[in-house]
Amino acid sequence: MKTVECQGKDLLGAYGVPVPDRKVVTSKSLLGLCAEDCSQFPLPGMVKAQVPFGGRGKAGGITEADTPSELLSRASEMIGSDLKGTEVRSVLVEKRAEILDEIYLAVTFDAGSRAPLLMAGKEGGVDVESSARLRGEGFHTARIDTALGVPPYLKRLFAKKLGIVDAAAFGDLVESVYTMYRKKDALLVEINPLAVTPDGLMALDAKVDLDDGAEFRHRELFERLREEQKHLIEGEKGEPQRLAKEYGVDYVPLDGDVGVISDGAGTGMLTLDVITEGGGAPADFCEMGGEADARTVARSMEVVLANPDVSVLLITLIGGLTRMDHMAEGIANYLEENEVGPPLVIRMCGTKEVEGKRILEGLGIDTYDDHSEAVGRAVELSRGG
Amino acid sequence: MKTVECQGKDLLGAYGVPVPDRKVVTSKSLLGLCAEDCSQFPLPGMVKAQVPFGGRGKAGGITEADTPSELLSRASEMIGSDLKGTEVRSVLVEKRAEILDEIYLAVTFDAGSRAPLLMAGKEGGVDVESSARLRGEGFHTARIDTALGVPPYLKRLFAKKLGIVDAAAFGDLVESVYTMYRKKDALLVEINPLAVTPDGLMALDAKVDLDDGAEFRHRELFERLREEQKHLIEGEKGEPQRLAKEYGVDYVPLDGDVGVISDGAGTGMLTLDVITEGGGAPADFCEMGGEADARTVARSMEVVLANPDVSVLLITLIGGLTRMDHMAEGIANYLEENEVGPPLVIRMCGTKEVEGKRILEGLGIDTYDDHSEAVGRAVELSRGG
Amino acid sequence: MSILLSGETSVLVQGITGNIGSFQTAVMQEYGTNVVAGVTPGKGGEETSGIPVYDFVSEAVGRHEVDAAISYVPSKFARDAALEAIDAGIKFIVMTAEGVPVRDMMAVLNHAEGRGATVLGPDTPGLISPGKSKLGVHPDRMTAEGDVGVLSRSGALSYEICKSLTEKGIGQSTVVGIGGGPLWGMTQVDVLKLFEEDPETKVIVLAGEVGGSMEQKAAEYIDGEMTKPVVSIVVGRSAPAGKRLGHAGAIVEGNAGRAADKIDVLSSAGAKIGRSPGEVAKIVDQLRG
Amino acid sequence: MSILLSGETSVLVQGITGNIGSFQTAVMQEYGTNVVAGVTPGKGGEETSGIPVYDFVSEAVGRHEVDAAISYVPSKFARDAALEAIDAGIKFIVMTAEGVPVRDMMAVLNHAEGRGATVLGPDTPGLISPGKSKLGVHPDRMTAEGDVGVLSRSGALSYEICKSLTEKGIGQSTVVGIGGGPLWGMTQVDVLKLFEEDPETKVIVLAGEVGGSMEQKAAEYIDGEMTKPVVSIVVGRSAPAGKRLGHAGAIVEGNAGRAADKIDVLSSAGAKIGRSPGEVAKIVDQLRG
Repeated sequence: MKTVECQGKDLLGAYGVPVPDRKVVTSKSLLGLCAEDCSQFPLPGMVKAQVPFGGRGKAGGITEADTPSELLSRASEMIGSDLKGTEVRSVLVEKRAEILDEIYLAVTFDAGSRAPLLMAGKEGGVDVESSARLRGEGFHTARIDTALGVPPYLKRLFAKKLGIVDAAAFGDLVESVYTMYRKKDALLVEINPLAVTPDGLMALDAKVDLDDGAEFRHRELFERLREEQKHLIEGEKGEPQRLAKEYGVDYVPLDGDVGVISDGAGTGMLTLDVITEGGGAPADFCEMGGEADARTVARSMEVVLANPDVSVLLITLIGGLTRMDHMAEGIANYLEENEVGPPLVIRMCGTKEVEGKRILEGLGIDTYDDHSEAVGRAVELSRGG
Repeated sequence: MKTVECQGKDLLGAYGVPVPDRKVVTSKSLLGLCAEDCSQFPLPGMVKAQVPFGGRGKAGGITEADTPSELLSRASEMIGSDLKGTEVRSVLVEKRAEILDEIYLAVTFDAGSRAPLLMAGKEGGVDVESSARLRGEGFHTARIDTALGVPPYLKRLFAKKLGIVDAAAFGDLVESVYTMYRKKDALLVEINPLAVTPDGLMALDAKVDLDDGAEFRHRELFERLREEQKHLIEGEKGEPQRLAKEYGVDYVPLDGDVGVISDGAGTGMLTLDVITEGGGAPADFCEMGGEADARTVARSMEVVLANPDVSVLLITLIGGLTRMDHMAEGIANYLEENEVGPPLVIRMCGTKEVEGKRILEGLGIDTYDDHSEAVGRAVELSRGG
Repeated sequence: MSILLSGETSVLVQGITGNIGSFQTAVMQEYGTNVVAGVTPGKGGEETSGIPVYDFVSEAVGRHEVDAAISYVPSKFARDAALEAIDAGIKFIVMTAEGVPVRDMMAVLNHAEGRGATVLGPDTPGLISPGKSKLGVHPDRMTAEGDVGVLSRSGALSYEICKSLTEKGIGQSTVVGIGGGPLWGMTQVDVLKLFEEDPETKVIVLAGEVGGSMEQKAAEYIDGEMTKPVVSIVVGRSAPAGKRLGHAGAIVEGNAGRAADKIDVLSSAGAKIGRSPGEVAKIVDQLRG
Repeated sequence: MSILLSGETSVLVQGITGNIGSFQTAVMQEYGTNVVAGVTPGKGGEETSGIPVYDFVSEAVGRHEVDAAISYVPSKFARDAALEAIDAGIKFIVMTAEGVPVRDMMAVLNHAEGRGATVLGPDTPGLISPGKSKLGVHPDRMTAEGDVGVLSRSGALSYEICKSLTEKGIGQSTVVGIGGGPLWGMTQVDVLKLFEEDPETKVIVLAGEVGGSMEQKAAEYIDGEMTKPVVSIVVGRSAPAGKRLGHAGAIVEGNAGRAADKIDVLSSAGAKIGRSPGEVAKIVDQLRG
């Protein structure tokens, strides 16, 4: 789960990382209300759009305000505006820091060494966007032995390499970040920039990605963050996304018109590739996973077909864990209770395929055995063929 | 640092281990005062002498009391009594538990595998005295990977092997014990017996040994425990012990009359062995360690000579880290300021021995070069030779 | 021959009494897998498909010789099941659970390394040595015994490839799914090495995906060490950046993990590239002459 | 030849600017030890006895070839110093600090094992290969070059033994102090193995102590694997039960760790037993004919 800046700062702050005084406002009316007592806002301050993606600074999502009136006008302007295609729903107002130096600091995991990875660079700020690109001079990484944590010498060494004078404060901060990373099952904790200010180190941005797999250990936190995000970033969602969320279906909307459902991630990607390279345009990526049952198929169909752009629905199934009899039942159940406009193309093979095909044949539905043929037919139908 | 039962129970209780309701009394007058409001004591209860060694049950250090009057008489009798040569200074009064089953549980470290070791046995109670003897049927051990902690399956497995029905409660208890072991830098946490009662599991005894080397991480705790022990277990100490504690000198009193100071643990033990096997009797083991300086020697002499039984003082030095010039200075300093009754036998060789011997020669003190000769001379002197 | 799994490999199933565990155990048995024992806490003493069930792995290995364990347990119990199997001395562990926390997998993989155990997965369909044995969920009907080694992150994609190969009359030595990531026990390089050393594997099919840099490392190995021909497909070529497609490891972040780059390095390393399972099968067919 | 340490071994000193570190470095240098660099945080750029001082081990190994590191740091910093040296790739680490927390030593020893590093200590006097080099605090005057391998938990006790040997004209190949416990990096068995393999070591002296069961394991090794004669002394024969004599590891608990038992098993394993360094030297003399 990717958090928004203000959520990341709350998390970091709770673990002792210095973060600026700040206040979040989620609507113009609330902004006006708060502004009546302008002492509620830390001024002079930064006004920052809370959006779930990077690069907002260059897109105009960050501005400054010295006075309450400036704040009111800048923040009002920002709320509701469009930033890279997304409506800004909330802004963070935070105390402006005097920046002497900007550093990049992150903890993530390294698939190669199966260990947490501490990363830091002398160059922080807006030009350092993706951790994957950080590979140059002045950038430092260290694998962390989880049985040991971050050894004191490593904190001192990083401080020296980064030119940080107060090595003790930096060490404490690294300890806080690492502790949060571990305790909260984060996949990434990124502070960029970590500012050196006359008052010490301060996290001016915060990007935290929590491991969805570990939600069972952090139920309350996940619920709270999700609840907050409803107000912070979510506009009116499309019906398919809303349904997908409700049903827990893995659904990624795309721009085309070929609705896609698959029972594997790899074959889902393959299907997108073959559609695209065959001249079609997928409307979504929807993968049911190996543990899908009849209900999963029915719900996935409901999700994908809620997108009005879908001109043909392509279901590609190749059962390993999934059982074709269950899949067929799910399709049958959905069709029994719903009128389906777009034509259906179904590819079915694998575990219990004989039973599955029999069920669909009973409904008069033919299935394809070959993946390319099925995809080809779907693309053809999407072009009105 | 070895804690007393009531201290161990406080520590375990703080980490969530169920321990009986209890109250400690350190003097007869305090006992009388408390007994005026007998609701302060959990009755019917056990009355247990708080002494810094095991085997007290068999020696009469544990008794029962059903009524306030019984409690008063039993506890009064116990306070001030002699238990295996030690004066009982305090008693623990605790709620008597209905014991359905007794189990042995401990966490310590295993030198062989360099890992914490979880140990548990079906036979708890007074017959299981030393963990080193626990090797039979029905006794189970498991090394713990410190990067992982105690895996859930292992808690369930131990519960099954021990015949504990409520595996979840046992798992929580193991987690608490292991957590305390790690967080407090314990060398041993032993619960014997861990009782199965109608109200669940309960630690009826607690033996906790904290790592003296880790005191720098637990300053407050060590100070508190030491302060408590002054009231709980310490009688009037002999002057040598008192001084040794004050100076931080490693001093173990023994029964003989040959005072011994050495600059190494191994040579100290060797000296005791050679004295004993040569027909003498050492008065102490006093080892200064490799980092000893002039002050250390002077203080060690003060400690050892504070024992009135000492008839001869044998100082065996073989310098590696210790410098003989520093040692000689220390001896000279002490002799300058003190009258020394017993004769002195000094063995000196090693780092800076020429300088050291020169200093002592200046005081008219000859030194031995050979260890056996020096020891032989000291034994001779102790026999009036 | 085959890699990792032969007809003799004796198998323990963790979570054997669950819905998926019991179904897949029956399917494996039917295929010929030598399943000797199962474990479900609290169900010790029962039987499933004639297989004795134990409360603990250590109890099972006390009674049976066990070469490999496969777990069908919910992701929140996957760490504990793996640790239990490793601690019981089992040297090959297959983890099928999806969405196992990364922190848990780091713990499992480090522990396994210290104990000399090999982990396949998590989020893996397992593996099949056609005609001999299967350990996991590969649908056997699409496979045939032969000399092509197949290796994929994704289960279903490897089924597609096997289907295409088999329909062309080309059998497989072993088909290995390493799982969806983002952390892997066995990596592509680990499996490539085994295929390279296996005298009966003649050609290898490597199915890669967007995300991470595993294919880059595989390309290095192919370039530097491999003597056998490799045919590769990389899916997610049309994946939009920043969106996770099904697998935790399948995400293009910034410029990292793009399919095009992976195809480039694999191709430069000498691998032949196919765009669909059909194309892959055609290339394999040509390579085998 | 010698074990672990020769004249060529290049050494880094951690805590080189401290009182003990600077003194012992000078003594080591004088003896001929090839000290190439030192580390003290915050003192990088200085020099001590002509040896360059660095802030970090990684900086030192970037400039110098380093075979071994010895640390003279307070016990509370011993863990970090060791981890830093191990992480910098140094393969032989000598820890002199006394009273290092057991938890810290477990961390260091496990980390060292994972990185293929050998740790001697803690609470060790180090080792000396007479006439070649010394790494630690052994007073050189008591040693002489020769063919007897000496191995002791205690520093001072090994000095006593060397003194007796040298006075009898018997030299030593290497003298190793493994430290006072209760946790050891190199154990008696580890060092015995090296002496067994060293062609120039003819006789081995093993000095044991009360406490623990290390001598029992040494006896097993001597019995099963060793071809060279071993002479042993075990001190603490008159140690009262339950009292810790100087070393953290030197304590008789219940019936465990008694000197008499250790002497029995060593004797049964074929080791000759002496009761004093003088007796040990006499036996060694007889064995060498």
